[in-house]
Amino acid sequence: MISSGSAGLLQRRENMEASEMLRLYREMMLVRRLEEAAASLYQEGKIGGFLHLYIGQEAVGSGVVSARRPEDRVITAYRDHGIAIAAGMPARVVLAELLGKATGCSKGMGGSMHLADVSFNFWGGHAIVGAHLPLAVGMALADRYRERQAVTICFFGEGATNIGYFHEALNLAALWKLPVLWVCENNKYGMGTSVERASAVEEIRQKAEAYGIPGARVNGMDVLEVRGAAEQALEHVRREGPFLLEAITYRYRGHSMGDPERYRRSDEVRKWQEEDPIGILRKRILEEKASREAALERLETEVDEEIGEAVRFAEESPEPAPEALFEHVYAEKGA
Amino acid sequence: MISSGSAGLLQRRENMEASEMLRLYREMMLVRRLEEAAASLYQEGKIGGFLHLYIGQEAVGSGVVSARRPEDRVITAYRDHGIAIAAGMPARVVLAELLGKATGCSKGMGGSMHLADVSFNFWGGHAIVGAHLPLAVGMALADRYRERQAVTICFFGEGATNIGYFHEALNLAALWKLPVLWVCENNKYGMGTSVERASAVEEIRQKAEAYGIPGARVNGMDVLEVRGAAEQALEHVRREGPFLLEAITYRYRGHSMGDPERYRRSDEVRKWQEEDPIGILRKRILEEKASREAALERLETEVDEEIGEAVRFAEESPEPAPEALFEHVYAEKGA
Amino acid sequence: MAVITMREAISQALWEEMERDDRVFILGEEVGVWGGTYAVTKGFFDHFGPKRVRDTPIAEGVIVGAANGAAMAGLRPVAELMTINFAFLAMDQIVNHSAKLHSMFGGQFTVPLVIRAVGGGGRQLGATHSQTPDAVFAHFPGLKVIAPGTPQDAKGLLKSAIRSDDPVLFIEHATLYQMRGEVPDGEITEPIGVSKVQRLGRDVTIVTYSKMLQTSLQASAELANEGIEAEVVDLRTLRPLDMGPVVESFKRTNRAVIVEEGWPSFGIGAEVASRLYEQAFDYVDAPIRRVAQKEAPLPYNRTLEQMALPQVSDVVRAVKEVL
Amino acid sequence: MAVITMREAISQALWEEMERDDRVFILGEEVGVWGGTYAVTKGFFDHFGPKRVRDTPIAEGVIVGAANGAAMAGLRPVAELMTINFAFLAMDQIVNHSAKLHSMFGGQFTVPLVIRAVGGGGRQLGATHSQTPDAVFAHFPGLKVIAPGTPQDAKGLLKSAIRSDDPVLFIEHATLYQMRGEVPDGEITEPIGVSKVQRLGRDVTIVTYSKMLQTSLQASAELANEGIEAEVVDLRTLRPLDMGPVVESFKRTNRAVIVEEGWPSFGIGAEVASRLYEQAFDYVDAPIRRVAQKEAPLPYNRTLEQMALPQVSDVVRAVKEVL
Ligand SMILES: Cc1ncc(C[n+]2csc(CCOP(=O)(O)OP(=O)(O)O)c2C)c(N)n1
Ligand SMILES: Cc1ncc(C[n+]2csc(CCOP(=O)(O)OP(=O)(O)O)c2C)c(N)n1
Ligand SMILES: [Mg+2]
Ligand SMILES: [Mg+2]
Repeated sequence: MISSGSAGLLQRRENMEASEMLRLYREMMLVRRLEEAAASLYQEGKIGGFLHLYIGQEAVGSGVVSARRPEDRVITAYRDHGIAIAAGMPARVVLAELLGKATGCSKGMGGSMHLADVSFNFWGGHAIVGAHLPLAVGMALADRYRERQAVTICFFGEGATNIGYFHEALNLAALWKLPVLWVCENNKYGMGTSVERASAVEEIRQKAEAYGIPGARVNGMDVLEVRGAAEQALEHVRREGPFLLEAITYRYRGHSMGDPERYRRSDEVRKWQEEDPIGILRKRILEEKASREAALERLETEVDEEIGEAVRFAEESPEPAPEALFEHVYAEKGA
Repeated sequence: MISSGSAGLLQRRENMEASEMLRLYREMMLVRRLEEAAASLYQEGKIGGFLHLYIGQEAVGSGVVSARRPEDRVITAYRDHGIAIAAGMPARVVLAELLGKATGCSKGMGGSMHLADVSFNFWGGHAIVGAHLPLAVGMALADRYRERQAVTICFFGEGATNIGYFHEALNLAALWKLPVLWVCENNKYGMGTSVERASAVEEIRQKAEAYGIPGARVNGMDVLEVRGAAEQALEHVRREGPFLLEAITYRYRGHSMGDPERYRRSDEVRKWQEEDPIGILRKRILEEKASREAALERLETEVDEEIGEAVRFAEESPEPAPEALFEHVYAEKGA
Repeated sequence: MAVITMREAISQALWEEMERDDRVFILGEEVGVWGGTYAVTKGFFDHFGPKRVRDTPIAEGVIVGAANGAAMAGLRPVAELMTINFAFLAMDQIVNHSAKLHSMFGGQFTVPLVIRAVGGGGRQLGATHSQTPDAVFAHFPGLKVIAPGTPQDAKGLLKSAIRSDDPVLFIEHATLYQMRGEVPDGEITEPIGVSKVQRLGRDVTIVTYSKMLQTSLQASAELANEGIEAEVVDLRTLRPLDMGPVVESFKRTNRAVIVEEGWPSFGIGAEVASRLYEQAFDYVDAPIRRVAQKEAPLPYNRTLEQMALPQVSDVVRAVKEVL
Repeated sequence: MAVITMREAISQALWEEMERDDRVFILGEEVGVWGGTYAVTKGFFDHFGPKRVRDTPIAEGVIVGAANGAAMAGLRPVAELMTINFAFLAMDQIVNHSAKLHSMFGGQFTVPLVIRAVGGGGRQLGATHSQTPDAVFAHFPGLKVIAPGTPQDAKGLLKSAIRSDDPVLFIEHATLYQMRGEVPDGEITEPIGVSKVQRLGRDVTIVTYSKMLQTSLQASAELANEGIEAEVVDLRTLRPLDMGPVVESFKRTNRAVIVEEGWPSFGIGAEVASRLYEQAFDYVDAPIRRVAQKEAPLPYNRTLEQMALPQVSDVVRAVKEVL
């Protein structure tokens, strides 16, 4: 099993087929463009509420989720667009949800923070920090209860590791040896509070030791490293129980739209932009000759077209009917 | 400072004056007899609600609290009689509170689970598991805010270390380097659930590492060992910040009155009774010739008389007046 | 028809539903080896085993949270909260998750869990362990809240709650477990969201539920000796609230007293009274009275505690005031 | 008399009280470096420093819990909860501790803390971030609950709250921060637990508070065009609830509409209506109406969200119904 040491102990994944590298590239590019489109739709006032962009963190979601089996569940917090796409959701239903349309994955009831599509085994999109960690424990318990071999992959930010839920959920998962892969997206900040101003220990992995849960840190900007670590971590979870994977990453945009960003200097952001997960993968693909410049550009135009079509779909989709307000308050009618 | 190792690293305290040993012996004996008296008052129906006895754990409360300075605050959970006595509260006001009398420390409003006497810097007595840990953080913060040198000593059971409050409180105390001495009374069970059935790790000390808080384990049945460890731990807290002291102890009685005790075998209890903290100290006193058999017996009769008087006082004390119901709902009148 | 205690009724409902549907399992503090703090699940651990009767750490947030997750994944968890006072440690899971997950995601999945919580005062457990905050939970759409007052309703409603596809908070009263009552043999269920007349009378309508049903019935017996016949309507479910039988009765008696154990402000009585005035304004002959707990944290001292809790005599007095 | 925004008013109150009393300090998420999620504490960190303006981890339980402890120890913490929806994660500290510690220990110490929480819907934040559960907190004796609707009240009441020896939950409405209003220059305080007539009128009494005060005043203006003069009474404090001005007004108008943003069941309107009937039964000429949020978790979709929230037109309609 993976010793609970640092990234070094996880072998970087070297042997990936070209096709899979290209699929990941396309997916991450799709997420990037989706987020950019969302940002402008927000500026146009077509998206309301909070909008948390995944730009900069694409390698974590794509790297981890691409390692799962279809029966493995995925759940995350409100920064969920990239995970939704990685889980297989079409950009159009994501954008339709962002616009609050009836064609959105949550029928316009949930919005940006509450994407989910059970048919892709993606369980949301949850807006209360840390509150979905217990949900993940329950889902893993259900799978174990039914002797299903599925793993529940639960993403959360480093800021969420200071709330009581983290403690209660990791303790119970470890105590009951439940198949949960805990994935901490350590992007250094919880809103404007840097990890060292919120957490007594800066290595989130270290917190897992309090539950005897092994963990590892990986470079969350390198999708292949994340993918390799996730494959090994998932194996561990299937064999022995919970594992905590800490991915060091960075969000290039504000916490949500309208963040004054007083808490960080722009050159810090610039430094991290040199580590752009999409740039890194592009370079690797060309180095390893997995594809050629021209082919990648074709792929990029394809992505642009897909997003353009998705935006059109979302904009042209109908609003939910007024009755929708009461339609799902209860599952049982007459309640 | 105390390395976060196990008990071994804490020097057993050898050089205690005879008088202090005797004082501790008398105090622990007083707690024992107080609890026995409470048990029979409960049987007689004179005490209502929940009654959690401290019998078997006397060395922890007396060992730790005897090491504090007057300005150091003490706070604990509902199993609070022994801590209240160690904090200096007279047996009579404790028993009066148990009987719900106006002369009780909380005027009969709080009962067994809510003993407190601010004049002894004892802040309760709290019935929601884990909820007083954040209170301790706040008190330590207040002392630090006012540049007082005081430490807040917070007792809690091992069962309380699985609730979110433990995580949030220890993280914040460590992050802000607050003067809190965390004392875990590990008596192996939270109600009927043994530590290994509730906690992913059996050494509570280990949980402190997730916050970079040093800790130590001590034999909670040996008051001198506890006292020595507490002195060193308090020094550490004054100098550097929070410390977690885990005292391995055992409760001889049920969780509270009327516990069927299906969860443990009686020979387990008997085994621990051979480790009786009062017996151990008595033996030591006689070995070290700190006192003679006869003197100890005189002291024991004294204690019996004190408890007898305290019971009389409590029984003869008046009930609170009906107006007391509304007297302290708000501190500001007319509210 | 057997006469059994409330404890037995609740225990039977759990047992039968677990036998009937293997998706049903129990989790909570001391539900297993201990047999339940109030002995409701005594014998369950030995019969159903550790897989279906799960002792948890003291961690209400993850108890309800894991139950929510397991329900989303298709199981039917019955989470036990040792007392409803500890539900405040799981409040976010109950009101922000159990009550909202189904609608917030457009009905993609259901959250069929039952949260059993023991409530009520009168046992000198002090201010933090004696509350009756039922109205607080009933305030949230998406949740169903049940609080039975008889063994038959406890059994029938708990079975319905476990079979319901919606999240249900099932509130049991700590001082009713020993209460005996007739329960039909074999399979019984009671409908959620249906109030029930528990005593017929022509002079006044007493609206109540849970422990206060018993208090109200005793008061009615005393009043009967003086020739006053009270009709007692038991709400049984607080959300959805069924005013039908209440209004129907009130239209005959034109007078009502609402009896609840909790605090009056923003409580059950306020809602029932408001709806009565809204739905039967022309039938009101006298101001509707509320009997409730005194507005103070409940003290430990027995005399003060009893003084603060609604007594039979308070109900009798209130009824005479509306006549 | 200066015209300032609600945000400025609240900010001034905090600033002045911190200057006045060095026991007062602020703790919460993003209150410092960020300057407050709603920019209420902008500039505080630079002026008062990290000792008195404390950014915390995301951990509501210990935010309120530490504030309780610091208050017990003699400080006057102002804990900020980014939204009242997160208060459910601190519910046990608020209702089992803030509200009870003083009385449960026989009055040995006080718990003078203020919990500032931002509430309300209307910004498409979805079901878990848009609630108005004010009644839930007002249900608990021991706690004081304030929810101002004008800059002057916000400033005066927050200053009184900070000076109060009792625990206070101070609820701000997310959509009111930009609202402007006249505030007397210099030192002002407003009394806690005193309702206030915000508009005079002879035809009907509208009882409301917080954001709905503005909605009700707009409705009153529309009604005035049709010759209907509504008197608007602002509760300002939900516990203790001051019915004086409400009853006084109602005895003149004999008609009332209660307007609240939250859900009606077990809400503010139910309590106010019940007390009106209890205290002014002989003055009731028409059923008292409640205007409130639709009984459903608030959806993200803008149209549905606005449909669910009480609008000016709903108030106008309700008033016409009671006339
Ligand atoms: C219980 C709770 N408290 C506060 C918030 C407000 N909030 C939303 S996101 C966030 C920061 C979370 O940071 P992190 O967990 O690191 O995730 P990231 O945003 O960096 O992805 C906060 C404080 C919330 N949604 N829930
Ligand atoms: C939040 C909460 N959950 C449950 C309880 C019920 N309860 C009271 S004591 C206790 C066991 C606590 O065990 P531990 O912390 O080890 O303390 P000990 O009783 O052994 O001294 C439980 C579950 C409670 N009081 N508060
Ligand atoms: Mg982060
Ligand atoms: Mg214990």
